[in-house]
Amino acid sequence: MIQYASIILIMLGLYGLLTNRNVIKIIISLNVFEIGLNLFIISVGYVDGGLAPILTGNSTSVLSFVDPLPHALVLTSIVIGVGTTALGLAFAKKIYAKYGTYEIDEMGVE
Amino acid sequence: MKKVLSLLVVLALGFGIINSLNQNSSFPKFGEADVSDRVSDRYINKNVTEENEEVIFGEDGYETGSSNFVTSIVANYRSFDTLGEVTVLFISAFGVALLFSKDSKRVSLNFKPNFMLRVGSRALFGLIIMTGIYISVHGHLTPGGGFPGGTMIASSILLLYLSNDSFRTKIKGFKLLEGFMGSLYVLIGVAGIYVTGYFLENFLDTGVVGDLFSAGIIPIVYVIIGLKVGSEIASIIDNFLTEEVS
Amino acid sequence: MNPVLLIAIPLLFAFLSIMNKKFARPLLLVALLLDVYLVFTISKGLYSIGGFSQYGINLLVDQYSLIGLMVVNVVFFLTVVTNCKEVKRLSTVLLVALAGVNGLLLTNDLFNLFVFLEIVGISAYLITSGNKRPLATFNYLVQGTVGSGLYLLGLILLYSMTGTLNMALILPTIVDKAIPLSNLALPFMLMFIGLGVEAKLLPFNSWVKGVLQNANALTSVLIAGVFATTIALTFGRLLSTVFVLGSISNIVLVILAVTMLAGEVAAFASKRIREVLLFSAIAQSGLIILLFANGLVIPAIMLIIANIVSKYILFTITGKMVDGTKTDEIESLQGVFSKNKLVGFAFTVASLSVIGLPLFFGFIVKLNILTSLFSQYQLFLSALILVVSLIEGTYFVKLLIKLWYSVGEVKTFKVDALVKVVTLIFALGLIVFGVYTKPLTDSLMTVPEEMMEAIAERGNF
Amino acid sequence: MINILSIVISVLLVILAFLAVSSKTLSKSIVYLSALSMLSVLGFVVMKAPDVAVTEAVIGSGLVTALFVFTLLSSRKVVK
Amino acid sequence: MFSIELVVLSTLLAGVLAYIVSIKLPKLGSYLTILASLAVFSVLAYFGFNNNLDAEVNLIPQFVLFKTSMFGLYFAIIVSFIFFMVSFFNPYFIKDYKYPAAYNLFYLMALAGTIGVFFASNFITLFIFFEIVVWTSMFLIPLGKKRKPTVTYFVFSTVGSFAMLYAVMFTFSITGSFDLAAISVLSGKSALLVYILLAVAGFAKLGAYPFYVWLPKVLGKSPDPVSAVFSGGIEKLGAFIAFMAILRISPASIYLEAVGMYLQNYVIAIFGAITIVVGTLQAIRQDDAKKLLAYSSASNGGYILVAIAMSSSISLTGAMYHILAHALASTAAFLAIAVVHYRTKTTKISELGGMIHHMPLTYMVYLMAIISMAGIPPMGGFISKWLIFQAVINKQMIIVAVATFFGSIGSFLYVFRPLAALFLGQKLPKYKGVKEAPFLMMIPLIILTLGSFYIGVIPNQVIDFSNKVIAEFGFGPLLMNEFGIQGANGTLSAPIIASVFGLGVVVIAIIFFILPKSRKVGLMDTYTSGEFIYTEELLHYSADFYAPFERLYPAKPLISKVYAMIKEKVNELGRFFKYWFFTNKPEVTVLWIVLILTLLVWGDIL
Repeated sequence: MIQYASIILIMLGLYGLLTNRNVIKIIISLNVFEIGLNLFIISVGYVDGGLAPILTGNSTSVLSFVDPLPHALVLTSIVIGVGTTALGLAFAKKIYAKYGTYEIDEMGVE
Repeated sequence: MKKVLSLLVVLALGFGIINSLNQNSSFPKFGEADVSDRVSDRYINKNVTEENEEVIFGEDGYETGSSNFVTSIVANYRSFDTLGEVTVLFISAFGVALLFSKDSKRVSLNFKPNFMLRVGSRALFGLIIMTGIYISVHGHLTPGGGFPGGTMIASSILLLYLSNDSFRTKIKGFKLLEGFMGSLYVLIGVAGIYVTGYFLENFLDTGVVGDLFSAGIIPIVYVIIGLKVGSEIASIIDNFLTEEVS
Repeated sequence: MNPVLLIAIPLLFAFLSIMNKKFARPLLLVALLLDVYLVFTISKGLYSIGGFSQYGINLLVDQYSLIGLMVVNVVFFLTVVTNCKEVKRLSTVLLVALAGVNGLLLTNDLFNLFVFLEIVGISAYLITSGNKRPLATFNYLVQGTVGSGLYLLGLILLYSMTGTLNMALILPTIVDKAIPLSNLALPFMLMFIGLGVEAKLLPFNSWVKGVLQNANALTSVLIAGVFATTIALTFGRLLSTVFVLGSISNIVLVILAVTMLAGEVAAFASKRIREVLLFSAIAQSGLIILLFANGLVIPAIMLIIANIVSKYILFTITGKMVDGTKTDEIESLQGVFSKNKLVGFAFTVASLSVIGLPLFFGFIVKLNILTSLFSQYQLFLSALILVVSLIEGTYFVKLLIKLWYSVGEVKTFKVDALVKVVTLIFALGLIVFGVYTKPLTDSLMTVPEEMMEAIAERGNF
Repeated sequence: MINILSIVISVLLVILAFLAVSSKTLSKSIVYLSALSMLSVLGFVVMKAPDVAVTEAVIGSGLVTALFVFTLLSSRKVVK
Repeated sequence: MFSIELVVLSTLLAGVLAYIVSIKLPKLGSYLTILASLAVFSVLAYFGFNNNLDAEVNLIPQFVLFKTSMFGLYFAIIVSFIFFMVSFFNPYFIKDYKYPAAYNLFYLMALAGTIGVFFASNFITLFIFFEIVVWTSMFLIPLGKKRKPTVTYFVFSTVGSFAMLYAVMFTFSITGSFDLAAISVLSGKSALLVYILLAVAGFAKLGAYPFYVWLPKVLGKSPDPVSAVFSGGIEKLGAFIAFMAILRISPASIYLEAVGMYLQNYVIAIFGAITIVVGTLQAIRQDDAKKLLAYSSASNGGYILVAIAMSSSISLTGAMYHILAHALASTAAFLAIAVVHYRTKTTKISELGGMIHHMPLTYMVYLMAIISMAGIPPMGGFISKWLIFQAVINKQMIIVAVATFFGSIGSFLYVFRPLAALFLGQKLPKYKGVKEAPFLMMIPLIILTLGSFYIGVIPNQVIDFSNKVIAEFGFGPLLMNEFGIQGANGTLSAPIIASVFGLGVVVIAIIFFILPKSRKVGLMDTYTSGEFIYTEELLHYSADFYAPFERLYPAKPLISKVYAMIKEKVNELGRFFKYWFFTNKPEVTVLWIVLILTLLVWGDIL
């Protein structure tokens, strides 16, 4: 179920990119896109009844863990997402400084 | 109208993807992933070169002594990715600094820090920074690790920031820390080449699974990552709290 | 030498460079020199990171990546050297970009490739931010992020089906598990689109114009030359060793063909020199990917080499020209070369090579492309390529004639001696390779075999 | 139990995402995004990914929201 | 023995040398071009006639291969001779060029390229040199009055060369060989395709319909020596290709009983006929002498095509002969105009007059040249046209016959016009000080005229040679005795005709000189409408000779509208793409991504 929701999230992110003409909203849409993506990646590694991938004293069977690799990938992806978001916001501020607005339509043609 | 149309198209695509994934015989259904068929199986068993063997908590002699599999992947098996990821954050932070020109001043907040805020934030600062460091150091044992730890460190600095107007100058010092930690990470990797022949090889003793002092270079790497991420995020925040003098 | 140093040294220097701004530029130059030196000393083979053989991340050095590394590092070095003034505060970014570029060329792991893609992407955003058009760069950032997101999505689908991220293992696993091609259409399409955004393929490249039409010499050479080459080579490796296009090959071919046509036609309709060049670059990258998609590795690499050299010349000179004359309207640049004959000569040679006229390297490349296409009996594609290169030739000739012959007042611009020398050497190189190509073709002969070897050995050591 | 939880989370995720993307005011959007991010942390926990959950909670939800807010703050200043 | 490779390479080297020399001393460099082209011509002629050319390739790497053939040699000698002749003009024009060094370089490179084309043994070699000629000669054009013709030339040449490239590659993909002989192996549809493509290549280069629009633009606007080289030399590459295409490929198709030839050949002949008619009609209307000659070049290209298409011994001999005769005559005509241009700085018919008083020799040269072009004995053009007419009548191709006769008569009309307007008629006061051509320019003028005259009187040697050439294509020799050529409907005895003609000339001269002469009167020494004339206005009407024609059809060829339209369409398409794709809006990219993915995932259902 969460897997489906994550795909819909990705699509909503794309929808936001399609319809929004506001710089900040575009970055928000990108973030929605990324959250959906991250959820999807995790869902790919999920095993019903699996354990979180941390070895503790009372864990026994090997196969009962969920796939840890997607987790590692998502960690990377989250951090990269923050990087691009920060950069995007920085550009947004730059744009604001130059045009005095976040609305792309109000900026006129370059 | 445009919005409805694009929503329809996008949803059509979404359901199309769901549909095609459902029909896709090779794609495992949600919750039915077969880990034994994947490369992660090797990571879980901490054995990529030899036959699969079950890993038992509290024993030693494994490739990576980290009891958190994710950490062992992040900081050992796929440490190169993490180096890249740190670089991404690094370059973003640098870029943010680059974009905001030098002659900028701090955003003046709408309130003066009062006594409570100053004292409270200092008290909290200690707590949060401790938590951050703890999380970084225990990355190989518990969930978390360098990234959240580093961010916590950064947020503790943010607190100081709120409470103390003159704090900004000190943040410049984080540049040094950031650069130093980054270099250290690379140097550890390069040291791997000369110790065992592989870049970023875990050349220290991996110890007993579950111990704090185990897992070779993983905790070291995670602490480095924590500090580096912390200083990077601090510098991002610093830059975001400034505005250009126009 | 271990090729990982190609990535580690620039990274190390990048981290060091932020400690003291004064050392940033010297560090950049030293790192570039070291990398250029290293490129010529590393030996072929599969290098593991961390020593986890096929389960960890590997770097692959074969003839393909070696050629790519040589070309890219040398051009990167020359670009920085000839545009030393523009580097300014970008030194750290360029160091990271260098690491990213080398990483993209070396890595043999799909996710690692994504990470390097992001590194290169973010450096590219920052490099283009110098042109004071934040909106254009912002658009680039948004599209780049969506593109790499889609790549990641495709990658994870692929991982969930094959259970591996090692590029050398994907194809064998697909064969072993007998995964039907129709199941692979979605992930490969997603990855194709993701990379297509960066590789400037047509429906996904609305960033290119905004970013490049106001770029200076440094930016345009890096984006259109170095990065484009790197992405093309990466794309090429994926297309030839990982992707099984199968059922999506039609869509892909249409995309590529339209890219080529649209690029040339748009260049034909452009009135500004930088626009002309950037649209031409789009068309060229479409052609390169088209060749890879058809499995023509050798002509594609030749085209890439011809392309980066001529793009270097064209964009550098154009950048200097626009800097000096403060305009990029072709009409107002008429006759500029009559005062700068050497530079004009290099520019002419480069454009003649791009058109594909004999005595220049571009001709050999074109001949090779057509011979290979015809040996596959691709009648339609080759006709398209000819039509497209006719259009290309037309606007390049028009441009050349205008730049050489003036009507009325002639603007002047100054060019450093270094730029003159480098562009001239490159131009002579195009002529020399155009007449005597044997060493190059010989060294390319083994490329496809070696690419396949890595797969046959399944990334084992 | 888990199933019901995951269904609730999914529905909420979709609703919040739609709100975040299509809400008219920026500050509301940011709040929705923050909430979405927190909810996705729940999703990560449900899918047995504690590491990711912690990271997303701190970085995705906390830091990113802070950055958005800072951006808005600084732009208000200029408008004044 | 002398190797072809050496000729080509040393010509290239001479080009580079001339370039280096002319950076400082442009004039010396242009003398070098004379020497170099002389050397090329004499080597080719001497060793070629003695069958002593060596085709071995040692220095040029890779796929370049040469071979000797009579066919190639014939062309090579003619073209190198034209280059040699024209090079005498270079020293006088060099100072007008913006980039004199580049001119000298490209002049010799173009020469080297043409030699390479004619001796090529495989198609790759052919194509390489063909393209070298294209781009080197392309850069000669903008040195003249205008820049735009360069692009026109490039487009049409490249259409031709790409058509050829496609044909070559297609042949390769079927036969696996680049050898020139490989096209003969083809059959069926593929043969037809290659045939058409090669014909297009030949047409484009020769300037035949519908590709002839580049000729007036290029020949009209380039520097005068370049126009001459194009008309006499480079254009002939097209004939070379057309020869190969039409004679070597035999696509099976409908055999037309009525005219005794295959359909595709008939179509080529029809196109040739159209070229003749259109070229002639346009030439009549031109005001610029160079443009006029350019259209005449086009229509002469049509004759060559018609002759090749009929592919019989007599027609092929006619084609070969016409190539030579036209090269000599049109070069001479262009050079004569060049002299006028050099002295008066204009080539507009309406601005000139009375040049015969200033430059009688140039006048004679031009007169002889147009006599040859119009096909009047005793010049070379007469024999070639006679041969072609013979062949046309023999094949009973009514339409083509009408066209060729029309062209012949038309050429009387148009070549006479510059003669009357430029050289004859009223002396214009503004050209009072104009002198005869300088000595160095006279040399090629005289040699060309004598040559044209010689082949018109004694055709035997040329026909001997061309018999050898057509033997290579598997056609029997044209029968010939000491006095005449054996045609289908009669025998042509050129010396007799020439002597009759000469007799006539002598008689007229005697009459002219012995009978009482008319009195020369000054320009003002007359009156009109009962008024004396006080201003020196232009009183002759040669400029508007054919005013009636001008009302019949436009001076610009209709087909050029089509080309303009194509260009506009490409531009529109470019703007369309720029508007819809290169918008700098991220949502466009996202939209396309979404659409493509939707197409993919729902593709099976839709």
